[in-house]
Amino acid sequence: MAKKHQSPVRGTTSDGLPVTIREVELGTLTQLAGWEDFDILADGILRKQALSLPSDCRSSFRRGLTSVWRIAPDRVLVRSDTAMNFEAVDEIVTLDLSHSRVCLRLNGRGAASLLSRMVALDLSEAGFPIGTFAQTAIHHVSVLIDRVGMEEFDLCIPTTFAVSLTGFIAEHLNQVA
Amino acid sequence: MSHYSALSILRHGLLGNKHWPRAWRDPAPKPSYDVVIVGGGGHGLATAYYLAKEHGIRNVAVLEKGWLGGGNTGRNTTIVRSNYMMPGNTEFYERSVQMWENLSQDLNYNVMLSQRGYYYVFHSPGQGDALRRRANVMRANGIDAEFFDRAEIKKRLPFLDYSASARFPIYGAFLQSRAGTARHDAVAWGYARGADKQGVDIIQQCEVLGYIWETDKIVGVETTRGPIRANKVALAVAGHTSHLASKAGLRLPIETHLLQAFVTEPLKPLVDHVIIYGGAHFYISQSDKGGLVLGGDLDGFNSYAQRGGLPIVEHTLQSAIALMPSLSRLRLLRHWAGAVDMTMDGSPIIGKMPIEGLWLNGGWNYGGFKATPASGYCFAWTIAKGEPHPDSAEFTLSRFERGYQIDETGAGPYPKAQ
Amino acid sequence: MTARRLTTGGRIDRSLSVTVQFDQRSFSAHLGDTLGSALLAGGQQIVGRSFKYHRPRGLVAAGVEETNALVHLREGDRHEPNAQATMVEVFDGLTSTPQNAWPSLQFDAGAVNGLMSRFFGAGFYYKTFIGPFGGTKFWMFWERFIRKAAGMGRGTTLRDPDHYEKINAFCDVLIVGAGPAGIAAALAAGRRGDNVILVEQDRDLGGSLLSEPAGGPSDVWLAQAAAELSDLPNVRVLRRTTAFGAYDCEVFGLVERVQDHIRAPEKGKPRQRYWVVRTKRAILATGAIERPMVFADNDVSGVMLTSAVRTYLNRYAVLAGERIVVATNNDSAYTAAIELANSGARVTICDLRREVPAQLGENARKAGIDLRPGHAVLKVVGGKCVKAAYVVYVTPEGKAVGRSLRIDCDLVTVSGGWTPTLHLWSQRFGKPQYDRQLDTFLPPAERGAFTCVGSLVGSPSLKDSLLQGHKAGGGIGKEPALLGHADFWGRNLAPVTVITKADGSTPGKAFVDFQHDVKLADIDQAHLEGYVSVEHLKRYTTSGMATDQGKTSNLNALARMSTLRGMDIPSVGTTTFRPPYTPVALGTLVGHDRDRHLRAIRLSTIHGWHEENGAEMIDAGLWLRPWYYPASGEGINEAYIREASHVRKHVGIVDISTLGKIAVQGPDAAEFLNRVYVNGFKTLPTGKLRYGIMLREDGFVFDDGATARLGENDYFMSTTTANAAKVLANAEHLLQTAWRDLRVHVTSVTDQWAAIAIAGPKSRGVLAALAGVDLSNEVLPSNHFTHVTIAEVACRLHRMSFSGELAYELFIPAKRGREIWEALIAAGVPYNLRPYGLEAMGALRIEKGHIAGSEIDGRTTLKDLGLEGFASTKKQFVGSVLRKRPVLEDPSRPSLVGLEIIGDSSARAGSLLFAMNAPTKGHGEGWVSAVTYSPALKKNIALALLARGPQRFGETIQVVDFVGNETWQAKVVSHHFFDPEGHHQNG
Amino acid sequence: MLRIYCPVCGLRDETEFTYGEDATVRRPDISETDPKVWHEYVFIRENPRGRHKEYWHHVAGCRQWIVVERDTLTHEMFGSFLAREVTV
Repeated sequence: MAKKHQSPVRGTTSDGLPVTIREVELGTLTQLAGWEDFDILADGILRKQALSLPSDCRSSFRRGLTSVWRIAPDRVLVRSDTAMNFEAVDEIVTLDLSHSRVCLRLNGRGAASLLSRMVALDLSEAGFPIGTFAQTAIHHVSVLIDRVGMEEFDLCIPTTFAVSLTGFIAEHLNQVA
Repeated sequence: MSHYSALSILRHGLLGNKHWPRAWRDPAPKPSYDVVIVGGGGHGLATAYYLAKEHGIRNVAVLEKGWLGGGNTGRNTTIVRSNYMMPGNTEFYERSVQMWENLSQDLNYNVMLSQRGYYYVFHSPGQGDALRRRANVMRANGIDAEFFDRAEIKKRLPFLDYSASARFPIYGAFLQSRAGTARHDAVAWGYARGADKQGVDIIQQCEVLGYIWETDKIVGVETTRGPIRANKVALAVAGHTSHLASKAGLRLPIETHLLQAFVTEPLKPLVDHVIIYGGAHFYISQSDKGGLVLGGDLDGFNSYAQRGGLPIVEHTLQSAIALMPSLSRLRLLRHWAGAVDMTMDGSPIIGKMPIEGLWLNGGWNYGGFKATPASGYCFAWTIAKGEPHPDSAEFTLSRFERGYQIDETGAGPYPKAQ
Repeated sequence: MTARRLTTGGRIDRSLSVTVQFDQRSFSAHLGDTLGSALLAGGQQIVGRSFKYHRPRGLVAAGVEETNALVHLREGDRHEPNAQATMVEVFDGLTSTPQNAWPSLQFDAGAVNGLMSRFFGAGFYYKTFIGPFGGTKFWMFWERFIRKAAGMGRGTTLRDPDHYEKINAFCDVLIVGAGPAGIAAALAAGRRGDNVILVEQDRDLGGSLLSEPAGGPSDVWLAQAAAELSDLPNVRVLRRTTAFGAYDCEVFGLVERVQDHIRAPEKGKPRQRYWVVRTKRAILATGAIERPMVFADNDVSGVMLTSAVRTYLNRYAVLAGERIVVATNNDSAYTAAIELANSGARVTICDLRREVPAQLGENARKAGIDLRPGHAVLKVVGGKCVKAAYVVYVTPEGKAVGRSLRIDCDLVTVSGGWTPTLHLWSQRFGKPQYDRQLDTFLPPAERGAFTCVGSLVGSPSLKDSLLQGHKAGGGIGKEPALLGHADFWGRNLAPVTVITKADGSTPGKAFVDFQHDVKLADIDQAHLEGYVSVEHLKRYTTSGMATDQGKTSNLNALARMSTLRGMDIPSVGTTTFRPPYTPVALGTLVGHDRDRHLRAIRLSTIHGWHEENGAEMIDAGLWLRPWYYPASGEGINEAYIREASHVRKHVGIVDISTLGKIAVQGPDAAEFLNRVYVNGFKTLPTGKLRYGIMLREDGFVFDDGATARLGENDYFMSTTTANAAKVLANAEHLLQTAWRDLRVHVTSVTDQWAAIAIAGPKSRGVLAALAGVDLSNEVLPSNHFTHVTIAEVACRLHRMSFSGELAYELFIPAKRGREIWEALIAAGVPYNLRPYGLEAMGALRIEKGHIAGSEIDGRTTLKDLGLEGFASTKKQFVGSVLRKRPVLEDPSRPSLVGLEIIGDSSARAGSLLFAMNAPTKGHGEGWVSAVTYSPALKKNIALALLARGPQRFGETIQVVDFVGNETWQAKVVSHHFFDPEGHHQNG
Repeated sequence: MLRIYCPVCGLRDETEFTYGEDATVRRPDISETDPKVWHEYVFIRENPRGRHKEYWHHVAGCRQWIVVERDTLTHEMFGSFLAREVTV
């Protein structure tokens, strides 16, 4: 496994706001993809897990430790703490991506401010309320950003970029030991 | 017109500089010419100059919609080199450098060619191998090229980043010492003066609006200053090639893209050479005025806007600091963009078009400036003799149908990647 | 010039004194001062030397338009050339030195150029140094001296110790300039609830109001406004911040000078911050800059802009002179003149206009000013500073009438009208409109998402500016009310700034562009020679190309040219403004994207092991990969030869996690694969994999890799490391545009799977032992895969060989990659298993004759690479038609062969090939793509592309590395050097 | 910098996208065998100065190819659609 920042990185942004960065367990990550009847079929599969298909590609559906992100019109990602056995259905393909992303959690009063140094998204309360997610780029690497709290963001980062990107994000903090 | 020399400077200086003759006339367009060249940039003016000088064709007009050299001639980063390895390119660009070397004397106008050398710094053994192949082709064609390892390049260019924190470590470098920079405006003005002296009419503020046809043959152009007839109409309109070709119903393997350039505040001599950073598309040199001239990648989408965006500004400056960390506190004075006609293989098109009466010189990608003398020379030859000059013979429009893509980068038919 | 600090007044903090250094002199200053005001207060006459003639120069301005006072600021690794003294806030311990002067500022040897100035006219270099003989030696000899003399400041070769950061911001309204109009706009927009960013380049809000006498009514308004703005949570005020560029889609670049006003940045603070602001609309309230007047010797120290002298007086409490001649052509100089008189100076106003507004005249006379209507300054007297001015009665065109009169003075202030700061507008929209009355270019009040207010659009009064701002901001709340002077800028202007003798000449050098030493005579000469378009004028004379980019010179140059051409200014044109508005440090725009963070680094999940076990790493695109694992004392050559031999003899493992991996899923996946690969994929059964080749649309080879069929509608494609992203994007493009009827999803799984190749005769043994399964040929033949469990991790094992040995590729859920690697290392001990790196992998593939990136260089075809046999003739695929173009079918094209180098040394990749007795010139008959020592063959071998290659087996050819000055002879052989029958890999 | 509207993700910076090509150029049917048709498709471009329909790939976002109409002279944007939903 790539070298992790074993202990969380703590620090402040240049405007003095505290942020903590820590890697948290991603759990399992499954992609469901389909074609013409994707909405109906995927929703059906998700409902059997007491989940549902979000109608748009910007709001995350959350239930307990499970999140559903519609990442494209015909694809969803399901993140959950335990493996889910999605029903096999014609015209829906599933793909395990649990190892392809690492989850980085940013929290603290400066979390949005820190992110705004790297992400070209309006992260204000109005522009990016809790329960919103976005697929965007940090340092030219694709990441999925989920706002889980006013001062808390989960970043799904490609596994092979995790070390470098964590370092890059931490570089933007005035770190405290 | 007077001959330029130290003596003439002295004489005119003593007379209070009140008697300098015009560098070129400002004639009204005649109703017809043997050849009308559309585009008063370096290539168009050079073509006119060589038509007159080499082929005795003097009844020529150069039509410029704005001011001479106002396109890419006056916007580029002024690099002159001949490090090309594809057959068809190698000989052509070397002809160009050889012409550059005597251009000031030929034109009696100092184009300030400074053969400061062109270093291409590479960052992996594989990149080194590819450059070595290029350098070997150059040498086998009588063009100077040298190769240095990291230790030697560190001696020669000690201010580059050799530290452990460099993201892409330097493995070595390639040098063409005869390469360098020239003064871009001087090229347009020198050719204009030279062409004018031989009777060529240089007509500014004259935009071509369309063509005069006789059945399916082009016999002149409609302009903002009236119709002008010509036996041959030759386009040399970098940045507008598709636009003017389309008025003749001709579609080309060209996309027009933005290329930005940058200059810092002037500094005392700091960078003596042209240096290319192999870690990204980036190059740097220092002008005689002292500004560091930086260039980078295309903005990456079709555009005629002649102004670039921040992503490439950031990208270019990142490369600058990666190559030379000490540039960090120096200041960017100005950044601007040119519209470059990118072809599907990165190489130009020179020749007679499938429409009778129409000739075209275009698709220079980002390499037009260095090509100016040879381009003018070969285009003039082609127009005068009706057949391509051997050194530009491969730059045909039909080569894509035949499968002869002159692809120096191997990027394929994707203009933004060339 | 005998400037002095007044005992009262100003907006400086007299309780905080600091010492600053310039030219080895100490100056005392107060917080609130700039280096410029400190130098002025300290009586420093000469602050810089000009670019070309090295003329001694003093301060001209008090802001960004300063063109003379450029200094070296700070020392050592924080050294910074070309700093504008007028923009540098003082701090204790500030050090600055003069630049472009040798041996000293007071006596500069370069000034000898000035004596020869008549010979250094416009276009000097174009006409000289051409040389008596061909070539460039003559010019380059002189060029060295020219470069040394030019260039202003000195750069450093030291690494910048400070850091910079970027911030992305979003707002409803971006307001540039916090003068009265900008503040009014911000108040109104803020009250409306808009998300507002207000940007001010100065330390303080106020703009022109900061040049009003301290304690006046505007201070009260300003204080109230500032308080209200800071109370509005939706308004962000950025001070010390310059909006340097306006880009497409309402994106602006700003630079905030966070810590430049102190000696060194505090820990954790960036020196400067780069803001990228995306706004819905923009209000530009950027004000205007005063225009100088042009007359003989107008560059002597002590000729200053009137507005600057007023700023120095009221903001910094520095009276710039005792005996002052104010030269003007409009109303705006009067308030300054009166304030100067009231501060104790003896003032003469030379107003070019014969009719002066009565009230202004009366006010001036009341203040004891000697008002001379119809007069102008013809010439200034003085060497290093102004001693007197010759004033003269002039025609309305600015030509002297009668005899001039000498007035002794120590300061001449000029006021030639105003030039709106329309840079941002022009960057975005191009050419502005000319306003005849104000004799200047103005942007329209509205265009697209831009609103321009205040002096920028020539607002006639302070009251109007405030109202324009208020309205632009949304008109919410009380209208701002503040009365200004009756002589607000630009009023009653006589559009003449050039003062000459009756014959049109000047009795001395009259400068248009101070920094670049462009004189009226240069413009006249450019005109004479036909460089009359505004861009030619600029480029031929270099007017407007100095560090101030023509902020004070452009219009005067233009005015002169328009006079010479007998045309009006708009017909002559205006130059285009380009970003940045003021120069920006490169480091600022780079932020943290530097050094090892220049680009993200991509690491295999096994990377930690490689590092801990001494691997030398190598860059491969963004990836870092193990290059070789040196044993002690080994160099790369010993290491790779040892590693490669070891694989052939025993077993080795190599980390191939970087391979591109793509899940191809859906009912039409087979059809899709069949279209993108040249070979057939429809018949591939589940459980098998197949090597495939892709072409580009133009028929050249694009990529290769193996694809496994995991299930009915489920495929696993691998690509080369280099092309992974391109292959995926291309697949998505085809599926989403041209082949929308195909039900296929492609998803990158490169990061999902770590991958390890296990190669060598003992590979089967290691794996069978570790996975506890039978891997015999019968159970797992070549090009098949199976699922195995290792250390409780479900992995997939492909039987596939790149090395030509019996070999497997193990795909492991990425986060378990290192664990499995270590399990292999442990299980491999009895088998003498060793890791190997990229270099050995390269040696093995060359021995086997497998192609890689050096052969797939974007210019090679299937035939060139000996892969024609793969192309299906039964179907169409991407590139299938264009690959048949005549040149690509030419039988004489270079194609892939092997070379056995004769002798002991290795050839070099990139060498060229020539027939034995052929002259070694031209493009040769081919080239060497890859070389290695072959441990298996005990020979130096190479892969090469050689014209008609396969017909020439057995021929000896020359291999020439011109730049390495070496030639080899080599025998042409098949590129399948090692085990061409495949006994090893199929065994 | 361009700001491009992605129908899936919203208005984003140009840097999240990669540029494709002229979206009015239609890929010939896979069964097409006339080299002239393929030559047109691969090499020949209208390259207009003015309105241009073009492909962009939201590569750092939803990975959808979209068709954007944009003025190549002014960079003004006129709307965007998912490529798969567009009949060009």
